[in-house]
Amino acid sequence: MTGEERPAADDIIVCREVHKWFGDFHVLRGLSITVKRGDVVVVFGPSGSGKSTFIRVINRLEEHQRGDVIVDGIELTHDIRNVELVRREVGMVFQSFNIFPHLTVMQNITLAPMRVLRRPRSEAEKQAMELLERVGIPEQAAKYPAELSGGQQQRVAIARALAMQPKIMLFDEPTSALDPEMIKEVLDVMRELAGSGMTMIVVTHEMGFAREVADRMAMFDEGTIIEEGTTAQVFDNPQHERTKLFLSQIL
Amino acid sequence: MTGEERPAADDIIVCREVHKWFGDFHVLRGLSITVKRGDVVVVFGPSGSGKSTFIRVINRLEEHQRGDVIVDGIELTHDIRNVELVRREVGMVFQSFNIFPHLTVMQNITLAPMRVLRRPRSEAEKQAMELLERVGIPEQAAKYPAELSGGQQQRVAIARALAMQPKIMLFDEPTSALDPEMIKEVLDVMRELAGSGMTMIVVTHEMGFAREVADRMAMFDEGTIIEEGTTAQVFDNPQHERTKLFLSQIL
Amino acid sequence: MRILTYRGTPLWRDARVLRAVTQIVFVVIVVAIVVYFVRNVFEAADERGLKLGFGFLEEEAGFPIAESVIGYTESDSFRHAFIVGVVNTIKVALIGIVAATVLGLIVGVSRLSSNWLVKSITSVYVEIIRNVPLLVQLFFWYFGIFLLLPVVQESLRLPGPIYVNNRGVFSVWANTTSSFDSWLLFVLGGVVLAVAVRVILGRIQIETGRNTHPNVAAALALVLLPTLGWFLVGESPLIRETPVLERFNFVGGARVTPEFAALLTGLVVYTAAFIAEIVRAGIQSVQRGQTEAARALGLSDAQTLLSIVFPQALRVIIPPMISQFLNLTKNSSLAIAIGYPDLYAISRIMINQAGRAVPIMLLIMAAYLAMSLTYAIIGNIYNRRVRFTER
Amino acid sequence: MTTSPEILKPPVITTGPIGWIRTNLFSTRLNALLTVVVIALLYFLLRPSLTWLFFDAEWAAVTSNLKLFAVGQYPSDEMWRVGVVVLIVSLLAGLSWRVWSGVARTFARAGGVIFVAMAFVPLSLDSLDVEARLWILANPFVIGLGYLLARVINVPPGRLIIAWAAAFVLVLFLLRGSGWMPGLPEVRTTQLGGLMLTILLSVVGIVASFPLGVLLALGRRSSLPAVSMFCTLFIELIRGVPLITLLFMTQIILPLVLPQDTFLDFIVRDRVMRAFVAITVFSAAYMAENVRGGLQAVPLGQIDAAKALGLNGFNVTLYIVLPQALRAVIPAIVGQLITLLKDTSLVAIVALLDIVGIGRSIILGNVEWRGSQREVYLFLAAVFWIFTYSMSYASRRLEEALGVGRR
Amino acid sequence: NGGDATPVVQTVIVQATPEPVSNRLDVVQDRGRLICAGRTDLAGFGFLDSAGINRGFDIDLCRAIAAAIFGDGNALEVVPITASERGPTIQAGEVDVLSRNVTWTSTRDSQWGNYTTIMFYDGQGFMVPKRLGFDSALDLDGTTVCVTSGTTTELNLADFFRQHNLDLETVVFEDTASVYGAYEAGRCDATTSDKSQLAAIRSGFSDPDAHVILPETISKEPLTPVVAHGDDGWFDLVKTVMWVLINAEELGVTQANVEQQRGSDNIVIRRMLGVEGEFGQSDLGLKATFAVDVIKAVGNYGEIYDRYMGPNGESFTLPRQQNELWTNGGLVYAPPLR
Ligand SMILES: Nc1ncnc2c1ncn2[C@@H]1O[C@H](COP(=O)(O)OP(=O)(O)OP(=O)(O)O)[C@@H](O)[C@H]1O
Ligand SMILES: Nc1ncnc2c1ncn2[C@@H]1O[C@H](COP(=O)(O)OP(=O)(O)OP(=O)(O)O)[C@@H](O)[C@H]1O
Ligand SMILES: [Mg+2]
Ligand SMILES: [Mg+2]
Repeated sequence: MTGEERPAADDIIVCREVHKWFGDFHVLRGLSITVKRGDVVVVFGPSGSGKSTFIRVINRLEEHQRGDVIVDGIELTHDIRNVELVRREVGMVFQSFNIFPHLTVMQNITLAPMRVLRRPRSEAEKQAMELLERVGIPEQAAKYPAELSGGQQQRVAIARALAMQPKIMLFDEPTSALDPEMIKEVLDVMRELAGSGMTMIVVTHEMGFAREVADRMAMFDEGTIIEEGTTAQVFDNPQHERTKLFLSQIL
Repeated sequence: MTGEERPAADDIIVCREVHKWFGDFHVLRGLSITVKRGDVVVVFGPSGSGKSTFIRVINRLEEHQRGDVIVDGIELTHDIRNVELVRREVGMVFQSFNIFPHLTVMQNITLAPMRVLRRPRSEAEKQAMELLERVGIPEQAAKYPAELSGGQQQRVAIARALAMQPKIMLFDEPTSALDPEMIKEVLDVMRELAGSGMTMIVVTHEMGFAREVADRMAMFDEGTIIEEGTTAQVFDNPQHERTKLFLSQIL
Repeated sequence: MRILTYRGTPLWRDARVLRAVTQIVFVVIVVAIVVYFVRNVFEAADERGLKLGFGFLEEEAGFPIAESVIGYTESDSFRHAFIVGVVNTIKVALIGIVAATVLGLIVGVSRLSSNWLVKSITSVYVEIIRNVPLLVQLFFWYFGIFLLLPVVQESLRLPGPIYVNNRGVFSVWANTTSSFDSWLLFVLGGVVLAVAVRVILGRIQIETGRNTHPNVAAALALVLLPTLGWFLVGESPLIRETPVLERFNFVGGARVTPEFAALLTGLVVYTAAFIAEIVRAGIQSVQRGQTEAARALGLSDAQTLLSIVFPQALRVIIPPMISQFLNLTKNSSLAIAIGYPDLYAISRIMINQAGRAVPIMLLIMAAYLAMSLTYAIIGNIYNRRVRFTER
Repeated sequence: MTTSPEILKPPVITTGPIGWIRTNLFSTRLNALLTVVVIALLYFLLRPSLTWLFFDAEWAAVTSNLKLFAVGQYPSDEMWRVGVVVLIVSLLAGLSWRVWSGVARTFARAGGVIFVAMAFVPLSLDSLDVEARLWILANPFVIGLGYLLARVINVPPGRLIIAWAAAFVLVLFLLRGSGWMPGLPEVRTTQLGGLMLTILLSVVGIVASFPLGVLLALGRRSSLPAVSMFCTLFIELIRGVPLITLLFMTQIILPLVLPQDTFLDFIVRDRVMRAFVAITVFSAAYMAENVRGGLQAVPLGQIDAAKALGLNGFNVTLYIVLPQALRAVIPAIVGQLITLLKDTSLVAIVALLDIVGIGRSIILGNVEWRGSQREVYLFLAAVFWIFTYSMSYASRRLEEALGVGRR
Repeated sequence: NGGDATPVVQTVIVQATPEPVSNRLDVVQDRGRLICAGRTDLAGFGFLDSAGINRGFDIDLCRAIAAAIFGDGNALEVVPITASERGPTIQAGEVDVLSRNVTWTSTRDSQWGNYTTIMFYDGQGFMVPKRLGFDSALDLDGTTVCVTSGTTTELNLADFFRQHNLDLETVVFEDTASVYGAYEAGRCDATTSDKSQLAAIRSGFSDPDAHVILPETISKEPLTPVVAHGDDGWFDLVKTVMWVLINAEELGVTQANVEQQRGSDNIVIRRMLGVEGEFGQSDLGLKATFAVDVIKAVGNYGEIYDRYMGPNGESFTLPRQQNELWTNGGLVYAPPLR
């Protein structure tokens, strides 16, 4: 990385001029952002602006084609070992839960620690129970996902991601498939997580949550971040017309 | 029916000690009710209390196993002719519309008059148009159900039932699958129908409608009617704790 | 006011009576037709001097059978000949099912490959094979491929040695000696030990997280014990038997006839195309999000496929797969076109030589129905298990 | 940054031929390896196959017997009837193109192209004489005529379905003729052969098995245990045995089971009809299962609603259940037709002269063609492939069309 | 009620019980054509030409019968059947004549139907590639032999090897062509069949001289048209037509000269052609001159033979040997027509 400034020690995610195309379609158009260790960044913006794609680039569910993505000092390239390393450090929670329906809640959570980290079962299960308590559903451990409500499933998904003890958690609209009561359950868990000092990138339009929890916010539009700043700045003093307009629409 | 009092001339539906089991499960547990000609009876109660089953027993979509059900002087027994007679006198509207998707609106309405009553097509279609006007969608006659909104479909269902010129109309939660605007459309049609003197049994939790239109109300719980009386009585002076509780919850 | 009551219901309007009467009439008609048919058969048989009994099964068959798993000579009974056919059918069906499943899995997964070439070739394979009658394919395999292999004297020699010619594939094989039985004990011991080691070490690995190398240990057990036994039992328990070209043919060793090979190839290639489609649909039925979630958790591609995708796909795949197994078994009756002595082919010879068309037809039907029933039972057991484990 | 960010072209490496090759052939190390292996394999398999196909194969066994493959022993004097039958189908195809477009258009156009190609195929006139070529060449024009006709006069889809049904009956009548019609002498079933027999057996088999299958499916779902048990037993019995044993059964046992010298003799004494019985019964069992799937897809509420209107059981089934069930089942029935078309080849094993039987007879009965096994079987495979692949294409399109369709 | 249905069923059964076909000639005449079971896949005996016409030695025998009855050899429907169906087909009376190279054996005679007249004397032999250097069937110990299933051939083969204590491996096919296909490809060291077929097949090989037919004849295979049991008149008719074919050759009456021969002064010829005298035509229900029609339609026995298997035969060439007329030292012999 000659000629470019090295990321500071507490910059846990650095994206520089990231471009991505789907075929001919230019999704990410020179996107740059730096996330500090322990920060909670809320990402928002109109549909199709590339928020999900951005998040998926960070743990390389998608490849970017130009620019640099450096996660905890590991640059994402075609080196498959780097991809493996990054995926262990980054947990991800999806809009549609993606809980494994053929495994019990307990098996959902212990699968990766046992297979990837080679944790002994007893240890993995102990940790899983702690996590289930943390997300508030210890009594559901033996059930299958189909027996859980949406909110419970999403909490399992969070526990599952946390079981890998990631340094960073990515959330892609974690509550948009949920009913109002359930949204609260899930946001509570995320609030607690943010409080514990986890670095988080959250795509969400729950602005109440953002105002309360986020350190910084980033407004996406047409494949770039058109506005980025502290929560207060963005809410109270947005620089761009687009941001103002968008915020006025969703608040 | 020696030893039992005969129903009065204007009792159009008489149920006496009706029992029904689904396998081992006792759904209707000695239910008795009498409906007078021209009355609008609103039936309500918690889910699973047997409201739908009761309504379906009245036109023998379900068989009861003990007790008497007499509809317009016809006792429902294993006599298939009686079943036929009763079904001609009773129209039914379902929660899920159950419009025939492979037939146009017009064909939906004329099918039964032509096949069961052997009306000539021209006559059946003339009557159908009148009914469509009555329910407010004459312009939809040639369309297929999939092209209609839920409220329009439910109105077609009402017109379809009316085309058989029934003496009694049964409604099983006719509005619970509809969006708010559409609920109004359908309730308006039902209101008009009640005004015209039709005998109606309506399972609904639209209490505004009930208060305005119903003559009597019946509260179901665990397979029997625990409270029955005039609308005013039930609303303003319910006798049972269950009724009070239930009403307070849904109002 | 008039009341139509219960007691007045005449029988012909009572729903219960009507149901009963309808069924009785139905049964009577069915039985009458069957009785009529059977009587016709007896009459016709009488008139034409056909015999309908099964007694002939004990008579000497007299005709040769080209290959048999269980041993057969012309002087054996018709009954034995029939059993030879059944066993031959089961043999080709079982091997065919295993091979077709493996091939079908590979092709099905390949159809979803990100490699365009692999994807297109497997698609072409599936689209061609599924759309051409199996009978035509069998003729092609047998007459167009297997019989056009070199003649015996010019056999292809593969390492082993394995000889390939149009009389089949001849391979080295091992013959047992008197000490074989004792050695077999060692082998069994090795298998038991290996399984035990694999299970125990596997469990330890899961419980403690330490890599205990369960597969390596099991493999060692599997190899060591029989090897030990080999030297302990004294005389070598197996001696190598190499096929040698005698005057007309290879003698000794193991052999696969071209008829069997062609039938098997035809059935496997044909059925695998259908299985591939089932596998593909099954895998596609697993939502993309599942794979992504697994990836995001850091599971490798193989782990994702094995512990996330396959278990979910299997629920969709198994039931239609079982019906493909049944199809394969039934299709093996086309063996008759290319000279493999399966159940149906032998039955037809029996009809000719014994002249008992009716009883033999009944035997054929019974045999196939028994096999279908077996598949149905397996399918039901699987369905029940899935239902229990799902929720 | 007030303006939208620039939209850039993707890097060359990811688009164009290079990008295509990279992403589709060499995206990972495994894929690269696979690509190389597959190319090598293709080279070693395809090269000898293609060499044989284009330089060594002797197609005379096929080209000299085209008439046999097409119609078997159909009398030469009566060949005009086959021509007329094909023309009728072409005309209806043209009409359907205009009325239904979609799948029908694809087929009508493809048909036209194939006919033109056949008419001008560079074979000696001995194999395909001028008269036959003219008959074939008439078809594309008739297809066009049908299309134009439907533009001029309005043909409602319902009528067109009736026309197809009527044509079906007419075609059977034309092909068979009858003893008493001057100009249309009877053609015996044993003279129907080749591709024509293959198609007849499967199409007539599907049509005949349809009502039987519907009855069996309804019976299986009947609330009367005796009826449902019998139907289930029958269906599973038939599905449990190979078609070939059924074919053999009907050839040998049917004449024993049925009475002799009655009106049933047209079955008892006719080998083709007996095979046809086997195919129909076999197909009906599978049809029943398909229809049952459709019946299960009809929501119970539909039946409740119909009963509540006072329709009796028969009318509920006829007007409410069956129309909905059958519509859902159309693609499955096309699928079954495809299977049946392939399965009819088994009649060759009971010595019927369908296209496979003809192929066998040509190879076996004539010393000069015995060396042409491969060519003949490849030809048969190609013929079947064209028919079944195009039908499965149609079935997929139909499925899409019905999936979004509302009726 | 189920009980009282039984009598109804019984009356139905009684009424529907078929009357036996008492007079097949009437049936055939009513129908307007003869139905004959044959085959389409055996060179020389029954095959399809490229116009789709079924032809061959066996088929011409049927044609002769059709000509005798209708004066038209084309009033004939040939139904191809498989070997396994021969018995049931003729037993059921489904066809009028079975002429699909059937070997006459005593069991079949008692079970299948009435065997008319031996029209082709055959015997089972072996064919082997010359390069294997066999001289005798007894050398075949340990060989693989290809054979057709469900035939007497298959049984004879087994008997022969057992009797001589020879080791045998068989490959069995449903149809003869597969047998020879497999043999030619080298799947088997030898093939066995009726010698006529072996010769036929040999002549079709690209190099006929590379194969030899071994001298042993291990069975008698008299090939004979069959009719169903139970109709003597029909049985006689078919036999008589066959005799006409043989006698015609003996008397030198051919397709070409049959019209002239009506004016012959040989009383035997005149009688046969119905010019004078009677040899049972009217008893059989045939025209006095049916023999003329027969010979016009197919020629005499020798002509039929030569058409398919003679020196320039359509299918192959097979010396007549035992199928020569008795007058030439062969076995073909028919009762006199008088
Ligand atoms: N795999 C893909 N192939 C092609 N285009 C894609 C793919 N995934 C996403 N896109 C397109 O890229 C654009 C950005 O998608 P993305 O999902 O990142 O948007 P988003 O901001 O998350 O929107 P939303 O709020 O709707 O989730 C969209 O136009 C989408 O259609
Ligand atoms: N066909 C059936 N077989 C078995 N149980 C049934 C059947 N139909 C209904 N039930 C059971 O009978 C009970 C009463 O059902 P019913 O539909 O009459 O209740 P309901 O009062 O209409 O409730 P809801 O308000 O939910 O519609 C329920 O517990 C239901 O599960
Ligand atoms: Mg998104
Ligand atoms: Mg309800």
